[in-house]
Amino acid sequence: MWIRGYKLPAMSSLLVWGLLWEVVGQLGMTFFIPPLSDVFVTLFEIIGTPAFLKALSETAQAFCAGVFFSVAIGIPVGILMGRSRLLDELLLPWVNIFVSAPLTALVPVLMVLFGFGMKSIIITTTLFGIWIIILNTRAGVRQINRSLVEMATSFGASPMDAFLKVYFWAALPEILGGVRIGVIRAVKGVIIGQLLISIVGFGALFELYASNFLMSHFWAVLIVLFTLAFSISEFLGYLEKKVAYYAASR
Amino acid sequence: MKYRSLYIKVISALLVFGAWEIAGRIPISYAFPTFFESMSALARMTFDGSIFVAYSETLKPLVIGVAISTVLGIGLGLWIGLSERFEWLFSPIFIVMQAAPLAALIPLLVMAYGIGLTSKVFVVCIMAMPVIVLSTSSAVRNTPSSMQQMATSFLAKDHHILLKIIIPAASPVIFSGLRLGVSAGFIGAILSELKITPTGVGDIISYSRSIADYPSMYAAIFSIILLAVLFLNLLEKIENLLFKGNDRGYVTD
Amino acid sequence: MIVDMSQTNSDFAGVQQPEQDIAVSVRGVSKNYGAVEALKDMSLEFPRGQLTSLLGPSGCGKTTLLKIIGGLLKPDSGEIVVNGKPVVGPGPNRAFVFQDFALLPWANVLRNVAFGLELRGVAKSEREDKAAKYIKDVGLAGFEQAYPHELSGGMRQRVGLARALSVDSKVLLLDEPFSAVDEQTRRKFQEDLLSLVANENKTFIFVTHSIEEAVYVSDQIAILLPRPSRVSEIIRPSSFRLKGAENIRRDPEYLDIVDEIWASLRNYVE
Amino acid sequence: MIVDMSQTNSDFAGVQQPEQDIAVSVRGVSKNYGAVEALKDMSLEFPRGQLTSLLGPSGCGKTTLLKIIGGLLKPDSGEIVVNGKPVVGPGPNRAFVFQDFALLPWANVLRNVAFGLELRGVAKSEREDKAAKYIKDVGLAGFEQAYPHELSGGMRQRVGLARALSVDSKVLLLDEPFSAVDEQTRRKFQEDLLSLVANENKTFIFVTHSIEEAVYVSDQIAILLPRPSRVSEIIRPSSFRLKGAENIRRDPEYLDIVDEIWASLRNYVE
Amino acid sequence: DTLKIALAETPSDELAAFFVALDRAKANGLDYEWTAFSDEELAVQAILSGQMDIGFGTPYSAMQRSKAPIRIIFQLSKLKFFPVAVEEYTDLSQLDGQPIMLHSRGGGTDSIANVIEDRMSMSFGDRSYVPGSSNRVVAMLAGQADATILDLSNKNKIIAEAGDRFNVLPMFDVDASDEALFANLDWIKDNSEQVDILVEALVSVWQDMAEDPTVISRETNPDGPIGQLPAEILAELDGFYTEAVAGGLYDPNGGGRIAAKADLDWYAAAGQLDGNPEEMNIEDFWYLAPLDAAMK
Ligand SMILES: Nc1ncnc2c1ncn2[C@@H]1O[C@H](COP(=O)(O)OP(=O)(O)OP(=O)(O)O)[C@@H](O)[C@H]1O
Ligand SMILES: Nc1ncnc2c1ncn2[C@@H]1O[C@H](COP(=O)(O)OP(=O)(O)OP(=O)(O)O)[C@@H](O)[C@H]1O
Ligand SMILES: [Mg+2]
Ligand SMILES: [Mg+2]
Repeated sequence: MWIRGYKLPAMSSLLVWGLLWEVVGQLGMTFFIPPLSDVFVTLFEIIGTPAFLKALSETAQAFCAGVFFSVAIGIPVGILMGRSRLLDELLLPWVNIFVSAPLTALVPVLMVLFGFGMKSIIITTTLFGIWIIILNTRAGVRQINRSLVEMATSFGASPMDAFLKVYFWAALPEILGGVRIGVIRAVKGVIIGQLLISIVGFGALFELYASNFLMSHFWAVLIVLFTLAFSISEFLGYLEKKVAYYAASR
Repeated sequence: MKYRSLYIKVISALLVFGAWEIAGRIPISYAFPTFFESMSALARMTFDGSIFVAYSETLKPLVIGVAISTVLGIGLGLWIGLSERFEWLFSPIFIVMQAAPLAALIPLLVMAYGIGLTSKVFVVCIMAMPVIVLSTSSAVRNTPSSMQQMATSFLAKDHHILLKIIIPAASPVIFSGLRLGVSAGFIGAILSELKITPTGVGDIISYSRSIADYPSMYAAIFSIILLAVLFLNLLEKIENLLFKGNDRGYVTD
Repeated sequence: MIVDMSQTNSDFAGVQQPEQDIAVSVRGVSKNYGAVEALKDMSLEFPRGQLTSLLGPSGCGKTTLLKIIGGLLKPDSGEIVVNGKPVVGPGPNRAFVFQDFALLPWANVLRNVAFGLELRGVAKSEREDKAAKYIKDVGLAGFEQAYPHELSGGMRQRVGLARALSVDSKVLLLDEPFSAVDEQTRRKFQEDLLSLVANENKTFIFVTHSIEEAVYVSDQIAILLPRPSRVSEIIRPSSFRLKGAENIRRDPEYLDIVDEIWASLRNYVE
Repeated sequence: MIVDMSQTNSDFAGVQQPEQDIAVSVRGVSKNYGAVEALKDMSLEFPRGQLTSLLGPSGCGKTTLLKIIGGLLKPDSGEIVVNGKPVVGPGPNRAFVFQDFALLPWANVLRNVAFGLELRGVAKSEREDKAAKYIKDVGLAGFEQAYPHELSGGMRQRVGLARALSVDSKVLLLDEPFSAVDEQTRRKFQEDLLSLVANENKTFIFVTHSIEEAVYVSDQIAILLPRPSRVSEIIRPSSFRLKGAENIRRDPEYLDIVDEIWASLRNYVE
Repeated sequence: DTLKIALAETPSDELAAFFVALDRAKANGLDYEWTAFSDEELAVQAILSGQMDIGFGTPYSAMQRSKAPIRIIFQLSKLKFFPVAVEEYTDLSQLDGQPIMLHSRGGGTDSIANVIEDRMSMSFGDRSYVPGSSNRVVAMLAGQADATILDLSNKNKIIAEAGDRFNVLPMFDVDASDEALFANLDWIKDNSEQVDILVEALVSVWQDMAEDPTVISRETNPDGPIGQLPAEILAELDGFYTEAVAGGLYDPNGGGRIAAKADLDWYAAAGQLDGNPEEMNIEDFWYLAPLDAAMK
């Protein structure tokens, strides 16, 4: 967005929304929405407390691991599915099943299999992030210009080379789009995992604050989460812009 | 090999269901019924009709919500993808919606929209729409420029470029977002039945869970997944029908 | 045979015949891509109902010029006048054949060919009839339902050609339209172009790398200098058509003029 | 000048000289795409250290044949033998120039040209030196850092050419490699090819639509029938090179052979 | 071995007494860790699958239906629920035929509603289900419903938030359990030492609390999960426990046979147990040895 020749940073529109929030809060329409300024005051109060720091580290750990697995598994699987009919036929039904399975219902099974610790939470986070990465990567790979693949093969590309040097790059705009959405979903996933499996981390804080009607505490934690989601999304958006130069000329 | 893909599906289904049956028999947990127990519970619910009654309840918010999310989501996604100004203003909303832990926000929804259909439709929309919007907008930006140029030279109006170039070119990614959106909508419908008011299939799940009737609980979950998978296959058929030439097959063929 | 030669671009304004009806005129157009100067103060006129070829080294800016005339690119300076009106964008009076074909991968041949008509709001049955006719004309009958990725290079090129012909514009901008088709088909297309020029008073702006082709089909040939491109010469080899395609290959006049162009083109290369 | 003509494909086996060293031989190859029969029982031999052109109507299956020789497509029946070994896939002994260029849009010219070497595991500095040399050879010096979408059609084609030359394979498969470059550049490239044939004993399989080009550069020309493709004639116009590119245009022998090919090509078209 | 405890909710004021007991048990050599689950069913499943040792809740239907030998060992709190309605209703009988909002079908509030209907010979109108007490509070505050049944702390919240708009309706006493500690019988027998220490600590705290409710806030470990709660919540601990003890929420004797009998009656009436409560054997649901030992 440009105003009089100045480029406004992407997140600056948040100021507009924040202002709207403040107004709604000040009007006192509902106790559920305290003024944004109160929320920030609370945020600064709780941000240094051991409970908050512990929740932050638990959440960040699970989130990072979950995102790592969704990306590290999702992209190769998506590429393989877009490339090979056999694998696609084998995996797509299961992808569809996992995509559509209500995770809340899957959680008991997960817990049975993996216990209640970090492992199950990480898996839940991964389950939230991975599908859009797989699906988008698959869609990207299926659109690849066939000549590029033939070219690489004709110059003796090994499967690994083809993977790293052609498929990945040719589908990169779609992959990044998928990773961006996947990572944002993983933010939600980690919280839901924490709420459903064992109540730890930010999930525990949400539960506690919501059930005790500590609304400005509640929103303060939510703001921390949104900030997390935003910065990651903006970073990936920046990467997406970096590949835009060829995305439209493939 | 006309039936190859069918064989593959059947075989992989057999494998997984077999594993389920075995896991249920060990048992890995008292709360984990076997495949046959679950299927007989499903059969029972089918024959006494209770599953149909439940679905008639569940499908209402689902269908309405998914329809709204699809239309509105693709529309907004296109707009965000095309207009930098609009993106600046509105993409944060969808990022927030996508990242917000819905379960924590349900009280807010109950507050605003009550415990009836509206809230549930809302939950479905919140779950389904952001993926659709974000996928659509990122796909739109990658439309091949040479085709846009071609259309311009043949006097395409803006809406032509949108309908005849951008949407078909973006359709594979839009559809993958749509799939995820629709399945998120399914999850949303169930979640709203678990968290707002238990009706329909969500009620079967939470009730059988509270009376420890795990086979019925798994049967209900199984039926949702089945329905969602059927629906996703339908969606894929629609995609192939609408944009046939986009399917260039697999590289390995 | 008339051969006009205007040695430089600045002389050029002087030699134009005012009584001639000019369909398209390019006036002092410049275009830079970042640091790359593609066109520099180029001026050129395209008489109505004639076929003008652009001959020039690869990368000299022919496609750029065509796109500017087509209204797809904005020049950095200068203007394009078509039928007396300055160009501000694409218009129904110009149709384009793209060097890279620009086919819709998701549409079959029939829909691709009919696409120009579709955008003009022609009814489905009418445009498909018309498209089917042009598909037959370019020799693709039987491939109506095929998708671009199932066609050979030359067949794709012909789809792009059929699409441009089907919209029936008065000015056609053809960017190396025959580069991927065989000689026999190319010869047929050349005859088709010439009959469109003769019978329907269409104006063609034609990019080619084949000197022989340019000499055979053109009313005038503009020879372009390498980047930054200006017009170096205008040649008017107007009488070969009458001799028939069969005979000119051994015609000394024809060979002379090919040599002449060849000599003037090679001048600056290296 | 020697002109061998074997009227049919079945005769063909008889005319091959057994003492000749065959680099690539195509034996009874057929290929269908669904209902489209592209190649039907095609047999053809490519002598080592010679340049063989494939001439045939657009869509007859030339690209398909090249891809089968390159190991990129599997024939439905028949086999390809390169240096005595049957082909099962791509190999370092063959390099390909693609009709649609097949450049990596995310890589600049330097990386695109060096890509073949990169895949063969050549160290970065070495392959970039080599690539830079070939970029200069094809006249793209100064565009090393440009991306494909910033190049003109002909420049892209030259990138693809440089990439294939840089890997230094013994057999080169060139699919209409000069279709988008100007005559002057094309002439230079033809000379380069000929010197590679003469000095480095490379084998070229060359698809072109220009009869003149085929006659000028080829040791043998295979004329293909339209779909389903078979070899209709083999012509060996071997002595024009000696006369020099400048003079042959008016050479009656040259003109005769062009006419002859022309006549036999047009026979079956329509 | 570390004792693994499955809580059915995140630590809050209601669990303060339990954590005080845990601290006392720890002083006696009990090694424990806890995990909070979002609801009772998950905690039950965790015990059923053997991943947790001791759970929170009243898993009567799971005990009856599943093949696992699950037994209750201690009653933590009684079913103390409060019918709350908009101010125009002052008595339960006025709710005859009126819609009511409950937690879930077959859940605790649902059974309370059943029993109310029974004893008052009335019947509620439409039952709508909104899981989560706090969600029901929100729905009441937003005017989405006229009547509901809440637990003590949420009843306090709604009255604090809008006492002028709502009434707490008087209701009869119930001895049945709301929260109890349960475990797999095999596990209990294998780990009787740990179980004894825990039950003993619970009994001592429950008895001390009956005498002086402020013992909870005094003994709360400031670095423990309760001590880390926001000051707003800690400030209300004394008030909460004083009212709870006065209201008979906690049985200083840990429930035992009386509670077990009451539970069977109650949950059979509420539809969670099949069959006639008179014919049921307490030993199939409770394991009383540790409590008996602690009460000596
Ligand atoms: N989008 C672009 N960005 C940067 N440079 C460009 C772009 N398009 C073209 N150019 C440069 O402009 C010059 C002219 O390009 P143009 O495509 O007009 O050449 P041309 O005459 O059509 O060549 P050819 O015969 O090879 O098709 C080239 O040097 C090219 O590198
Ligand atoms: N992937 C494909 N799917 C279906 N049909 C195909 C495919 N590729 C090629 N064909 C068909 O095979 C025939 C031969 O194609 P090929 O590309 O080999 O022709 P070509 O001789 O190279 O033509 P050109 O000179 O136009 O490049 C054509 O009729 C084409 O329609
Ligand atoms: Mg060009
Ligand atoms: Mg070809």
